[in-house]
Amino acid sequence: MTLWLEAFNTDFWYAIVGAVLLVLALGAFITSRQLIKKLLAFNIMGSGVFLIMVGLAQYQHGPDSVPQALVLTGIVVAVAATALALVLIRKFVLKGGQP
Amino acid sequence: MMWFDLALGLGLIIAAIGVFRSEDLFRAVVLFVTFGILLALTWLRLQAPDLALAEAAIGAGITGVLLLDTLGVFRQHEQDINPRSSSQLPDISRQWAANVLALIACISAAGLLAWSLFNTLKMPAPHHNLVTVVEANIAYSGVSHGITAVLLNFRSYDTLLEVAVLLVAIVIGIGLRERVTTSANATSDEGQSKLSEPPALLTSLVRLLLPLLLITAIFVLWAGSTRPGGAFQAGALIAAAGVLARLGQIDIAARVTTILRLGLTLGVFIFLIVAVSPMLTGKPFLTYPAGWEGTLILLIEFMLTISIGLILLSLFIQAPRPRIPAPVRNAIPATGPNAETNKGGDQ
Amino acid sequence: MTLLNIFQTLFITIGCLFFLIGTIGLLRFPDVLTRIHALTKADNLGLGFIVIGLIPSMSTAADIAKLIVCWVLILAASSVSAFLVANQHIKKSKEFKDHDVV
Amino acid sequence: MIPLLLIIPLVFALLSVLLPRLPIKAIAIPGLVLQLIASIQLSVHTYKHGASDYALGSWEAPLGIALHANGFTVTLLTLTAFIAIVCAVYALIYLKRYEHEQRYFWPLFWFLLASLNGIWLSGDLFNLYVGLELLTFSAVGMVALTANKASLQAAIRYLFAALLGSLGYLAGVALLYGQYGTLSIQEIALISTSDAPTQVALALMTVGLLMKTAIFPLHYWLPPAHGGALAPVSALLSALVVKASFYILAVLWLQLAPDAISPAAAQVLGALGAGAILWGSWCAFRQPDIKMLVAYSTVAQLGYLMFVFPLSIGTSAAAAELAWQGTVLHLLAHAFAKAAMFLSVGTLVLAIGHQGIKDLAGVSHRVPLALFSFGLSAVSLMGLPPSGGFNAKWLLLQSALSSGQWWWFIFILGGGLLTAAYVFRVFSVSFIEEARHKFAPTHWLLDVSALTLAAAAILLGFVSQWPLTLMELVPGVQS
Repeated sequence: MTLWLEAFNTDFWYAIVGAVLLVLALGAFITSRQLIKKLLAFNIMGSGVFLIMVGLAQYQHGPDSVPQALVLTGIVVAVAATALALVLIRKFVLKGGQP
Repeated sequence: MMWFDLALGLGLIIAAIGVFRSEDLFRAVVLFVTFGILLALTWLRLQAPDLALAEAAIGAGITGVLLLDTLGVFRQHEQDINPRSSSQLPDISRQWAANVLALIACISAAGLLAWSLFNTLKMPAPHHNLVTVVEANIAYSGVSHGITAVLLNFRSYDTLLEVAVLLVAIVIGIGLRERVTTSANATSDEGQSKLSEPPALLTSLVRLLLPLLLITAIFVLWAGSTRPGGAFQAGALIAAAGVLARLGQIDIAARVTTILRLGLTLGVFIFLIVAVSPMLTGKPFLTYPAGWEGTLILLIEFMLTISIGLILLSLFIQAPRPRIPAPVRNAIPATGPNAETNKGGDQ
Repeated sequence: MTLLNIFQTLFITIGCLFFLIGTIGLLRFPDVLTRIHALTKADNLGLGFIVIGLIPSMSTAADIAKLIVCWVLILAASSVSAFLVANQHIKKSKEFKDHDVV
Repeated sequence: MIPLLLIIPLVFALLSVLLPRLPIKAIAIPGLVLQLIASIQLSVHTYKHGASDYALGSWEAPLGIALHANGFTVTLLTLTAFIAIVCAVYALIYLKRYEHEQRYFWPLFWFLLASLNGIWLSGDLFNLYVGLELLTFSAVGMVALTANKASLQAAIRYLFAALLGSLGYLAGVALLYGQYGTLSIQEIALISTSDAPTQVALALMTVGLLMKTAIFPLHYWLPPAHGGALAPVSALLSALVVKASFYILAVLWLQLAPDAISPAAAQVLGALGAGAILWGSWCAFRQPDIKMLVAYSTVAQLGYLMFVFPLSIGTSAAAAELAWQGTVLHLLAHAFAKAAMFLSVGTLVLAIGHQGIKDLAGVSHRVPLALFSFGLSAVSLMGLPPSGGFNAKWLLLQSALSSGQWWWFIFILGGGLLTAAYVFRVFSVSFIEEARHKFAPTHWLLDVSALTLAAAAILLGFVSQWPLTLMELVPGVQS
């Protein structure tokens, strides 16, 4: 317990939050039947991973621009994925599929 | 400030749970945008203002707009064409299987992550420390802001591929969209976009905001070399300006012309040219000639901003929408080899 | 604590109170129009107080200008969006009346 | 030399986005030939001088991203270039009837090649993530190309599965970076330990990559995506795309952190592979639709790739080497055979106009060449001599025997029999004399390209030494 309190800092706290988000979003991704909800869960899961990435690295050695740059790339890839999924879902719904 | 962090972290989790639990999609999307704003705050707390900017502009902004637009399309579509059928009732056994699967996945993921994080607390700091390596080399990178140096010099290959990813998304977007417009005649497209005349108040606000947004975008781009900012955030701002302009009915060409294609590919094209040219003098791919790093990075970032802005904007504009059935359409029969599939398509 | 500090604290507290009142109004008022009323009026006022409270801690004139620009932009954005929401609401309720649903 | 393999596909991708009405024939084939020459030249260079590194932007890893060319890499590069060129010839003819689709096929095709080459060459964990996303997006786009309801549904399912897999992989990368402070695979391989964060990272990455490789029971997305796509797209997806995530998995397990892997975990992966062979074959046997049969056959054949883990982790060096060689040969033989199979099935379907296996009656008379290619590729898939598939299975069997893991022996042999069962369903119908449908004439180039690949799968049986000699330069399972 003392170990936890000593080593605990802001960066580590957000890494934990990221892990919680990742787990919750994973569950939501699997259970939800609506494609849009799945997409939202994917985005939140991604945010969880990004928080782990930055939080954990900065916990080890302070502000680090490398994971921040990686996450910036990750955010852009995630928005591209979201946009692509939305394009496909919209087309699918227009063809009579269920969202 | 620990209490603030505690509250912010819990706020993120609560917002996420709200997204997952809400039955209404609109509500879920609004909560998701709230989540994005909280996340932007979180990045500030993690001393990552670049990510805060990107999250606010790209994560919450553009994603939110795309999602809301999609919901609007669904609403329109369901009312006009496809009322909810009773066959849509959930399949109970499948749902149970999914629940059990999710429970197992969640418990194992939670266990693994908890074990890993708990052990991290006991570990010594890692062997490598890229922070010092970046600091030692940033003087040779041509920029003084660490993240820009990583994105456009040290790891510029990632960025090149990343813009290619964006490009693939828009190529698919255009590919799925054009099929609609080729069989529809121009008037039905016009009719759709003029469905509701925007209030004059909105139009005038948009006219006021557009130049401001563009100036901000240029500032964010230029700031990137010395402080938080850069091509991706600036590109998102340009896209936001475009979306606003479209909401305010300021006409933006929705047609895929060669000029648009040029704009979409410009960023990668210039990037590739700059990356390949040192190979002529025997230097490795993606090397900047000494002394020219700063200038070339700014050039690439400028072109990337244009391309990213156009790509994000086009993903909004080109996304498939239902066509309003116009009586004129029957008068002009669809022709060409794809006529059959086109007709069956989007009615 | 200097006089300036007291002045700042006072203004920011008043601003926060207005935000609180606006939020209570948003939650408690019965329909769309009154909710918009609570939100826009109270929040814009609260924001104004907070901006005034913050101005003394800015170091340069440019920073002060930025703060004021933020305020003006938020005022413009919130009033226009409030107008749009209200407009949509009135249109919708008219449609409902035509169909004798309400 | 190395970066050319990235630049060529990227330049052609940009050209085909920019000028969609370009005379494709005049552009695509020279580009592909160029790529093939570049990859062969790199192979020769690697053969003569051994593995080589390339520091992009003159920044050495860990700060920059290193490209890495070894025997395995160059084999995969050449394989990609070869299959791409044959599929492109096929696509040029096949897509003539899809005027709209082919304008978007070519940019996606080139981006797909760029990402594949990028993945084979990359020595950086995060760069592999970006490469995987580029690969996923272009593959999903190709599945959605025809934009009918079924293909869109398949594409959405594929996209979601692949995105979930990527996030699992990325979570692992995050943990590894936190643990080691670097992203370079070679650097981590030097210092990796078997502590909790490393093992958790590997577990997350493995699940993610299994999802992307469509290993049973995470294969649910593959059959509709591969079975529903256009013939040249299915060929590329089954032959190359699923192998990319397997390649990364193999690098992680055998090169990045071999100490962190327990033999028990390897046995679990082997069991998944066995499950894939049984379940995939059973489903293939029951499919009424020929394209779905071939797609389920991919699910089954991917199972063999998993045997490399139990056969090479915790076993003798000799067994491990045999397993590794067998797996590489299987990867190559399956790539050739499955591409050939999808292309020949595409021709058959084109000739009959239907996809049902029952509709195949009479094809042995009317479309003999396509059926012949189908048969040749089936020989390799079943593992009959002389073929690449036979040599691969032979090596795997030997490895199973010498490591004393007889239970894998049963599955390797049994898989061949199961393959025979579903393939003969096709043959039993196709030799029926009277046809149920009219036959449309097909272009001779379609037959030639399918035949080329099928012949390559057989010929691999005679020249297995070539890739295996190159392979000795591979790190990981090294003799």
